[in-house]
Amino acid sequence: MARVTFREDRCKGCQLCTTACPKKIIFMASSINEMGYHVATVTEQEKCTGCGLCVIMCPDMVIEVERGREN
Amino acid sequence: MARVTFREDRCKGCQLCTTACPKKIIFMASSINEMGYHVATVTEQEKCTGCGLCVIMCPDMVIEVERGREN
Amino acid sequence: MRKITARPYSLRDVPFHYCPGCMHGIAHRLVAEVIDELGVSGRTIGISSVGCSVFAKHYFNVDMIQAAHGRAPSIATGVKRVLPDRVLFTYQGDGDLAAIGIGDFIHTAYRGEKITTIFVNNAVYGMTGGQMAPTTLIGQVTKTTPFGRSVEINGNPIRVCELIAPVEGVAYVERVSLHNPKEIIKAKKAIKKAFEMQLNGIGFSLVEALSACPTNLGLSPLEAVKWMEEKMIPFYPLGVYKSPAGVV
Amino acid sequence: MRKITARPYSLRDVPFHYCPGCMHGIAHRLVAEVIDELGVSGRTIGISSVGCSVFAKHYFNVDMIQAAHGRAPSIATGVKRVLPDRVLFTYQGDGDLAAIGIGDFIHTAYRGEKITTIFVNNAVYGMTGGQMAPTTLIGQVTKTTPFGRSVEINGNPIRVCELIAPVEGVAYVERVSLHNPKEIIKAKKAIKKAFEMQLNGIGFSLVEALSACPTNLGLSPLEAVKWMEEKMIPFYPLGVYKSPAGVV
Amino acid sequence: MHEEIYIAGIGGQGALSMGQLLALAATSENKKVSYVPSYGPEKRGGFANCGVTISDRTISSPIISEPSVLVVMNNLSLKNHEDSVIPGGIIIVNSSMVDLGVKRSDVHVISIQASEEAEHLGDVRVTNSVILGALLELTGVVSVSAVEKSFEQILPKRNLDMIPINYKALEKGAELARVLKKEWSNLS
Amino acid sequence: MHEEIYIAGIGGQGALSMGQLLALAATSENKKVSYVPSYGPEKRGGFANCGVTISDRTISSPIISEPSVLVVMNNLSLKNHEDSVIPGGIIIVNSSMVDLGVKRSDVHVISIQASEEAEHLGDVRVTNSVILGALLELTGVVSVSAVEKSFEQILPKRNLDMIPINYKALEKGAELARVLKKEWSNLS
Amino acid sequence: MKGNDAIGEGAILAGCRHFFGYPITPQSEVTHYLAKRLPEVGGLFMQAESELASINLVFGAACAGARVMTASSGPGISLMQEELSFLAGSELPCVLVNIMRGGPGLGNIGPSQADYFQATKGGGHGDYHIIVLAPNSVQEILDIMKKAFDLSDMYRMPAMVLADGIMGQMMEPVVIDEEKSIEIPPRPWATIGRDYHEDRNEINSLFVILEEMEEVNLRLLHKYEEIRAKETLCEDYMLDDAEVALVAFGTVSRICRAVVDKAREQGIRAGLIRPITLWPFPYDVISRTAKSVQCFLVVEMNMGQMFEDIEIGAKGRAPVYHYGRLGGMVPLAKDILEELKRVSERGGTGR
Amino acid sequence: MKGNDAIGEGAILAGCRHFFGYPITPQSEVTHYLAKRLPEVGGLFMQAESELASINLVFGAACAGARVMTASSGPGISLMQEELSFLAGSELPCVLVNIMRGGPGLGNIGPSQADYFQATKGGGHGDYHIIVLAPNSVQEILDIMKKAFDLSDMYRMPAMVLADGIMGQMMEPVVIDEEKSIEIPPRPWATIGRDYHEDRNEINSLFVILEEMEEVNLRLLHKYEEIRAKETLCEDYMLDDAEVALVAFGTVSRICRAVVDKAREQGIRAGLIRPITLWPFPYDVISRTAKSVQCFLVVEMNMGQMFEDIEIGAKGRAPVYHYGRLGGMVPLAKDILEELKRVSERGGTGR
Ligand SMILES: Cc1ncc(C[n+]2csc(CCOP(=O)(O)OP(=O)(O)O)c2C)c(N)n1
Ligand SMILES: Cc1ncc(C[n+]2csc(CCOP(=O)(O)OP(=O)(O)O)c2C)c(N)n1
Ligand code: SF4
Ligand code: SF4
Ligand code: SF4
Ligand code: SF4
Ligand code: SF4
Ligand code: SF4
Ligand SMILES: [Mg+2]
Ligand SMILES: [Mg+2]
Repeated sequence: MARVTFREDRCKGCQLCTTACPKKIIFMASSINEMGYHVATVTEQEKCTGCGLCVIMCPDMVIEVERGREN
Repeated sequence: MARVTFREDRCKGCQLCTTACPKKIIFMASSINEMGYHVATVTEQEKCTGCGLCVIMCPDMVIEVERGREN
Repeated sequence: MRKITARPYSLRDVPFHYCPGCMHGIAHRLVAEVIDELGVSGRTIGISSVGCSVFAKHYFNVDMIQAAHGRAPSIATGVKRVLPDRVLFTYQGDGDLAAIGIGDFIHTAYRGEKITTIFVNNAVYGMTGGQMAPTTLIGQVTKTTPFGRSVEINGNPIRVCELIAPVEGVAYVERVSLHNPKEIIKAKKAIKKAFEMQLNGIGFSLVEALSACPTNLGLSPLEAVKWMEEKMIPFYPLGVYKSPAGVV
Repeated sequence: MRKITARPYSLRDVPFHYCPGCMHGIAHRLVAEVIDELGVSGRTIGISSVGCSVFAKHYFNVDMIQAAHGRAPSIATGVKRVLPDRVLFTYQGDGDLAAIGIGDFIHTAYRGEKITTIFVNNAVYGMTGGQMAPTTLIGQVTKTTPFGRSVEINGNPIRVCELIAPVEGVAYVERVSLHNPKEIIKAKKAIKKAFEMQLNGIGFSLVEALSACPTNLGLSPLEAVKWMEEKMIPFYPLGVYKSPAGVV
Repeated sequence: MHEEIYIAGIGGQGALSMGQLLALAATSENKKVSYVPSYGPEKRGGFANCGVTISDRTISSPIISEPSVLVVMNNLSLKNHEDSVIPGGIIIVNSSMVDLGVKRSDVHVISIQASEEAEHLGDVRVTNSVILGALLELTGVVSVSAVEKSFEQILPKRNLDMIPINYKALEKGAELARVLKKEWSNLS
Repeated sequence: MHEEIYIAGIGGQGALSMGQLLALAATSENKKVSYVPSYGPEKRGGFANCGVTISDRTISSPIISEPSVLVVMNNLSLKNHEDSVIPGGIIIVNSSMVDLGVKRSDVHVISIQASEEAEHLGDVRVTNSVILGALLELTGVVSVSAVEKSFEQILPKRNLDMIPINYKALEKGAELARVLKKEWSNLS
Repeated sequence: MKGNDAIGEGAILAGCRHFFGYPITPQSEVTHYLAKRLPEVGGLFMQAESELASINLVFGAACAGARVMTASSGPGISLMQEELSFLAGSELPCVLVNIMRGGPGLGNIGPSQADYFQATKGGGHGDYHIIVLAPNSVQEILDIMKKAFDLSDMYRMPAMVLADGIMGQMMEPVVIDEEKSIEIPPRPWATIGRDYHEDRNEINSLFVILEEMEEVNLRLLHKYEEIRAKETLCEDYMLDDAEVALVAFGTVSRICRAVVDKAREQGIRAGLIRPITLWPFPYDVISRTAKSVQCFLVVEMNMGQMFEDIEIGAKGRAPVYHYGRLGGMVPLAKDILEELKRVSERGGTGR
Repeated sequence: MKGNDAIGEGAILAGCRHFFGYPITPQSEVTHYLAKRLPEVGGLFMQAESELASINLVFGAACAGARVMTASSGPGISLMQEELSFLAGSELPCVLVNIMRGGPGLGNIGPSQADYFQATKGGGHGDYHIIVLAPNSVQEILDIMKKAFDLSDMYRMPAMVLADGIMGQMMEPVVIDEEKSIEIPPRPWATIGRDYHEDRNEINSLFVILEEMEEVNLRLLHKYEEIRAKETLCEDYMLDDAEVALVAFGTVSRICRAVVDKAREQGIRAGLIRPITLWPFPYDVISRTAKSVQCFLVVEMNMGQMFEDIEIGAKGRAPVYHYGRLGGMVPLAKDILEELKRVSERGGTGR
C-alpha cells in the first residue's frame, strides 16, 4: 500500500530516480513541463513498495511517497 | 698538527663553538670586538685536533682550521 | 496514508537552480535533514561558498552567510569564536576548498575549530563552466585541460580526506558518495556524525561527498553516475578516515 | 698546513646580520656548500622569503629573488616553468611557509614541482619580534601568546614534514636540526639529497631544519640549544619522512 | 547600408548562433560588423540575446538599444523589446513560440510559424534558418550565399549533413517574407 | 617653557629609556609632552634616537628637527646631529663614548665622562642618569623629584634596588653641570 | 601613552572585544598590546595565519554581531582588498587599522602615507568606499577608535584608521574618559541563528540580477552621499587670513602646524588645513579656501596622493603645489618652510 | 574574432608564451582559448590554485625573463594587489588583463567599469603605478596586447588591459599582421642563473635604509613622469567645435560615439574624448578641451571614478557632469542623449 507522487513542475528529467527504483516502475513521460523537461512518472503505482529510494535519489525533491492504510 | 684561527671581527660571542669543541679548548676572551662582543679564542692551540667541529657549529663563519705538515 | 517523506524544515521550499541530475540538491537535503533531526535549526549558521552552491545561502532555512571564494572556514571560525554555542557549517566545492581555500581549510583544521565542513567534490569547477579542479582526475578533459589533465603540468589530484585526517584537531573525516540511494543513506549518517562531533565539542569535522557535474562532464546524469562509479570512486575511496577512536 | 675549511664559493664574503647564535647562518652555509659540491652555482636561482632570512638574497652568491611573504614556492615554480634546466631553491621560515604560505607550499608539493625547499623552523616569528608561529609549541610564551600558546585558542602546532610526506609529487622530506655538529653534518647530507632529487627530476623536496631564535626565546644561544633538545626535538622528531623508496 | 539587428530568445533556442551566422557572413562580404551577446544569470532557461550591427561605415556602438530589426522567439522577449524598435523598423516573430500580438503600429511585423515550417521541412532544428531566410529577404543585409557559406564554418563537423536542409529553410523563410512584403506594399 | 630635547645613541645605550623618563616626569607635572623614538634598520648596533618635547603650550610638531637640547652618546650621533641644534642651544656629550669635538661655537657644550662617573658610583648602568641629572640642572625642564618618581614606573621590578644609585647619579650629573654652568657665566 | 597602545585601548573603550590579526612591523605592537589586554576584559585575541584569514575572521565575527577589528600595514592591507570589497558589499561594520610603512613591495618599516589612494579610492574591486580617519595625536587616536566603531556601525561599512609608525611609537599624555558608556547599536541583520531574531538573515554580496545589483549600488551610493554630507571632519589652523594654505594629514600635519608658527614668526601668512576624515574628503573646505588663498602647498609622505583631492577641491581657483618625502623619510619643518617660501613667491602663477 | 580570443591571440602575437591564471567569469574564456592555443605554439598554459598563486607564478616567470601574463576579474584582481605592488617595486614587466564585472563583493558577471580606481590609482600599498590600457574594439584589443607587453618591457613595470564582459564577448572582424616581427628587448637584469649573464642578479623590493628607499622611489617617480610625458594615448571624435564633450572609455566610448552622431543629427554640437591609456591619464587633452567646451559629461559604468580625473584635468574651467549605470547595467544611447541635452542646457552653471 504505497503511493508515489511527482511534483511535476520541479522535475528536471534527470532520470536518476528511474535507476534508483528497485521495482523499475519509474519512467520518463513524453510530456514536458514548463521548464521544458520530460517529467518522471509512474504508471504501475500498485507495484510501488513505498521504499522511498526514489525520494532519496531525487536531487530536486520532486517525489513524495505515502504508505500505510488508506484512510 | 692543527691550527684554529678566529676572524675576530665577525665573532658574535654566541659561545656555540665552545660546546662544539670535543677538546673544550675554546673560551670567550675578555676583550670585545668592534661590534661589542666578547670573542671566542683558543689558548691551548696544541690540544686542537683539527676536527673542525667548531667550524661546523659557528653560525658566522668565524673559525678556520688548518691541518697537516707545517710547510 | 502516511507521508513517509517530507521536505525538511531547514530547507526552504524553493526550486533549486541546479542542472538536471546535479547532486548539490541531494547534499542540501541531507544537511537540512540532519539539522532538523538534531533540533538545531534555530541556532545554526551556514556559510555558503563560491561555486554552484553559492545559492545554498538561498536554500537553507537557517541564517546564512555568503563567503568569498575559499574563505568559508575562516568566516565560520569568526562566527564561532563570537558565538561558541552556535552550530556552524561550511558548504564548499572542490575548487573552493582545495584550490584557493586550502590555506583557510588547513589552518581551521589544525586549530580544531568546532565547525563542520560539507565538501562537495565533483572533480571540476562547475559554476565557471568546467575548468580543472584540484580534484580533477588525471587524463580528465576540462576547459583548461583540453588535452586531459597531466601530472607533468598540473600535478596530482588532491585527496582531501587523506591529507587532513592525520591532523590533530580534526575529529571526524569521512568520504561518501551521492551516486545511489545506498550511498546517500550512508552519506547522511556521516553528516550527522560530523555535526555531532561539533555539538560535543570534539573538534573539526569534514564530510567529503563525491558528486557529479553532468553539465561539465558533457554526460547525461545517468552516464555521470557511471563515470563516478568507474573513474571517480576508485581514485577517491569511500570510508571513514578519522573518528575519535583514531585514524581509521 | 692545509686549510680544511673554506667559505663556500656560493656564499658571499659579507658578515651576516643575524643575532648571535642564530642558526640561519649555519643553514646558509650548508646550502652554499651543497650548491658548490653539486657544481650548480651558476645555474641556481634562490628565492628568499620574508622573515629574518629575507637577507639571504644578499648572502648567496647565486641569482636571488626576494619573494613576498609566503609566496616563494610559487615564484620558484614560475622560474622553473620558464627555465626547466635551472636549479631552484626556496629558503623559508616557519611563519612564511606554514602560516601565510601554506597554500602555495601545498600546491607546489602536489604539483611535484622540481624545486627544493629549505625550511628553517625556529618555532617563532623572528623578524617581527617574537610572535607565535604555526610551529610554536603548546605553552610557549610569545608576544602574541603572552599566557602561553593554548590548543583552545591557537590550535596545534603544524608538523610540516608529517603533513606533506604522504603527498604524491613529493620526492624527499627530512627533518634535521642545527643544534650541534653531529646534526649539522646530517643536515648537510639531507640538503644534498634534496637538491639531487631536483637534479634527477624526481619531484619536490623539502628539508626542515630545526633552529633556534635565542633573541625571541629570551635565552642565551647555549640555553636555546638546550631548549631545542628538551622541548623542540621531542615534538618534532628528526629523520627521513619520505624518500623515493616510499614514505619512511 | 546600416542595420542593427537584435535577436531575443531564451537559452537553447539558437538566437546566438543566428547572430553569429549573420556576423560571419557580413565579415566575408567585407562589411563592418559587430556582434554582442548577452545572457541572463540563470544557468538554463534564462534569456539569451544578441545584437548584430552590419554596416558600410565604421560602427559607432556595438550595443544596440534601438534596433532596426528585432527578432523575437518567445513572449517575454517581445514584451521586453517591442518598444525599442525604431519607427519604420521590422519585428520578426516566430509565432510558433509567441502568442502575444505586436502592439506597435509604426513598425513592419512579420509573423512566421517558423517551427512548424521547419518541422514540415523535416527537422525542427532549422527553425532559425527559416527566420533568417525571412530576415535576409527583408533587409538584404548580407547575401544568402554568404550565409550559406557561413554554415560550413559554424556547424559542428558531425552536423555537416544538416547543410542542405538549412539551405532549404533559408529559401522557405525568404519565400514567406516575399509574400508578406507584397502585402505591405499593397497596404501602404 | 618649551624644550625640544633630542637624544641620540646606538641601541642598548639607553637613549630611549632616558627619553621615556623625561616624558613620564613631564606628564606627572601636567606639562604637555611628546616622545618619538626612531631606530635604524639594523637588528643590533643600529642607531636608537628619540625626541622629547616638553612645553607649557600645545605641542605643534612632535618631530624634532632643530632641538634646543641635544644629547649624544657616540661619535656618529654627534656628527649627524650637531648642526641641527638651534643657536644658543645645549649639546650634552657623554665624552666617555665620544672623542670627536663639537665644532659649533654658538651653542653651549657640556662634556661629561658619564660612564666613568657611573663606574665610580658603582654601576656603569647608571651612566644615563648622570647625563639626565646634568640635563635637568641645565634646563629645569622637569623637577628632579618628578624624574625620581618616574624611575619607579620604568624600572623592571627586579631592578628596583637600583633606584638609590640612580638618584645618586642624577645628583652627580647635576653637580657636574653646576660647575660647568658657572664656567659659562664666567666666560660670557 | 604610546600611540600603538592607544589604538588597542581605544578599541577596548569602544567595546571591541574581538581582534584577529597577523604580525607586521610597524603594526605588531598593537597586537602585542591586545594579546595581553583583551583576555583581561574577557575578550578574544586570535592570531590568524595571514591577513587574508584575519579579515575573513573579522568578516565572520562581524556577521555574528561583534564589534571587531584588525590591524596591519601595507602588504597585509593589500592582501585584504578582496574582502574589503566584500565587507562593503555585504554592508558589514568593522574597523581596520593601517600603520603605513614605506613601499611599494616589501619596502621598509619607515613611516609613510603612501597608502592614501588605496584607503580612500578603494583598493578592491567595484564601487565602494570605506570611512578613513587620520588622527594626529595619541589622544586623538584613542578617541578616534571609538568614532571609527560608531561610524562603522551606524553606516554598516568598514572604517579604517590610517596612521604611521611615528604615530604608533609616539608617547603623549592622554585623558581617558571611562565614564562614557558604550552604546552598541542593535544588529537585527546579524546572522546569529534564527532563534535569536525575527525571520531569517542572510549576509550576501551576490546579486545575479543586474537590476537588483544596480539597486544595491544605488543604495550604497546614497549612503555614501549621506556620509559625505554629515561626517566630513576637518581642522584648520590660522586659516582665516592665510595667503598660503598648507594641507597635510596625520603625522605631517603636526609638523606643518609648527611650520605655520615659524612662517608667521617670519611674517608669512601661512595656514593649515588638516583633513581628519580622508574619506569622506573635505572638498568644501578646500573649495572655500581656494577663494581666499594664493596657493596650496600639500605636504605628504608620498608622491602626491591627497594632492589630487586638493586639485579636485581647488577647482583651478588657486594653484596646488606638492612637497613630498618618500620611502619612509619624514619631511623636516625647515624644508617645508623653504618650500612654503618658494611657492608663496610663485603664488598664483599656476602649477 | 571574439574579444576574449583576441586577448589570447594578441598575447601570442606579442610573443607571450606563458600564461598563469585562475578561472573567473567573465574572464574564463581567455583561459580556455589559451589553454588550447599556447601548447600549439610551444608555450605553457598553467592553471594556478588561486589568483594569489597566479600572480606569483607570473612574478617568477618575469624574473626568469619571460613575456608572461595573467587575466582575471574584480575579486581575483583584488587578490593580486599585494603582488602588484611587489612587481612595481621590483620593476618587473608583465601583463594583466582585467575583464571587469559588477561589484562590490561577489557582485555579478555583468559588464562594469568600477575597477577604474583600483587600476589607475593603485589598489596595492605604496607609491606605484601600473600602465592601464582600455581598448574599445576587438581589433584594438588584439593590437593593444602587444602595446601592453612592449610598454611593460620598456619601462619594467606591469601593464594592465582593462575591459569588460561586452568587450570579451563581442565579435568583430580583425586584421592580423603576422608579418610584424616581435622584438623582445634583452633582460640583463633577469635572474636566470649567474652563468647566463654578467655579475649576479638580485630581484628585490626591500630597502631597509630609508635614504636608499627614497632613491628607489624617486627613480620610480621619474620613470612615471617620463611615461606621463611620452605614452599618454587618447582619441577624440568631433571635438573641434564641440560645446559638450562626452568622456568615456572602453565599451561605453563606443556607445558615446553613437550618441555624438545622434546629437549632431539633432543639432547639438557634441564631441567625444576617449582616453586609451587610463594611466597615464590624458589630463592635457581635458585641460585644453575645458577651454573650448561649455561642459563635460563623463559616462561610465560606475559611480564616478574617471570623473575625478576629468575634474582634475578641467581645473574648474568647465563644469563636469557624470552619468553612470551601476551593477552590471549598460548605459543606453538614448539615456545618454537625454542626459547630454540636460547638461548642455545647464551648461556652464557649475556642478
Ligand atoms: C577570487 C575569485 N576567484 C575566482 C572566482 C570564480 N569562481 C567562481 S566559482 C569557482 C569555482 C567553483 O568550483 P567548485 O568550488 O568546485 O564548485 P562547483 O561549482 O564545482 O560546485 C570559481 C573559480 C571567484 N568568484 N572569486
Ligand atoms: C603580507 C605580510 N604580512 C606580514 C609581514 C610581516 N612579517 C615579516 S617576517 C614575518 C614572520 C617571519 O617569521 P618566519 O617565517 O618564521 O621567519 P623567521 O624570522 O622566524 O626566520 C612576518 C609576519 C609581511 N612582511 N608581509
Ligand atoms: S518508493 Fe520505491 S518502489 Fe516506489 S517508486 Fe519509489 S523507488 Fe520505486
Ligand atoms: S530524479 Fe527527480 S528530477 Fe530527476 S527525473 Fe526523477 S523526479 Fe525528475
Ligand atoms: S678543530 Fe676541533 S679540536 Fe680544534 S678547536 Fe675546533 S672543535 Fe676544538
Ligand atoms: S660560534 Fe662563532 S660567533 Fe659564536 S662564539 Fe664561536 S666563533 Fe664566535
Ligand atoms: S554546473 Fe555542474 S555543479 Fe553546477 S549546477 Fe550544473 S551540474 Fe551542478
Ligand atoms: S631574531 Fe631570531 S631568527 Fe632572527 S636573526 Fe635574531 S635569532 Fe635569528
Ligand atoms: Mg567543483
Ligand atoms: Mg620563524
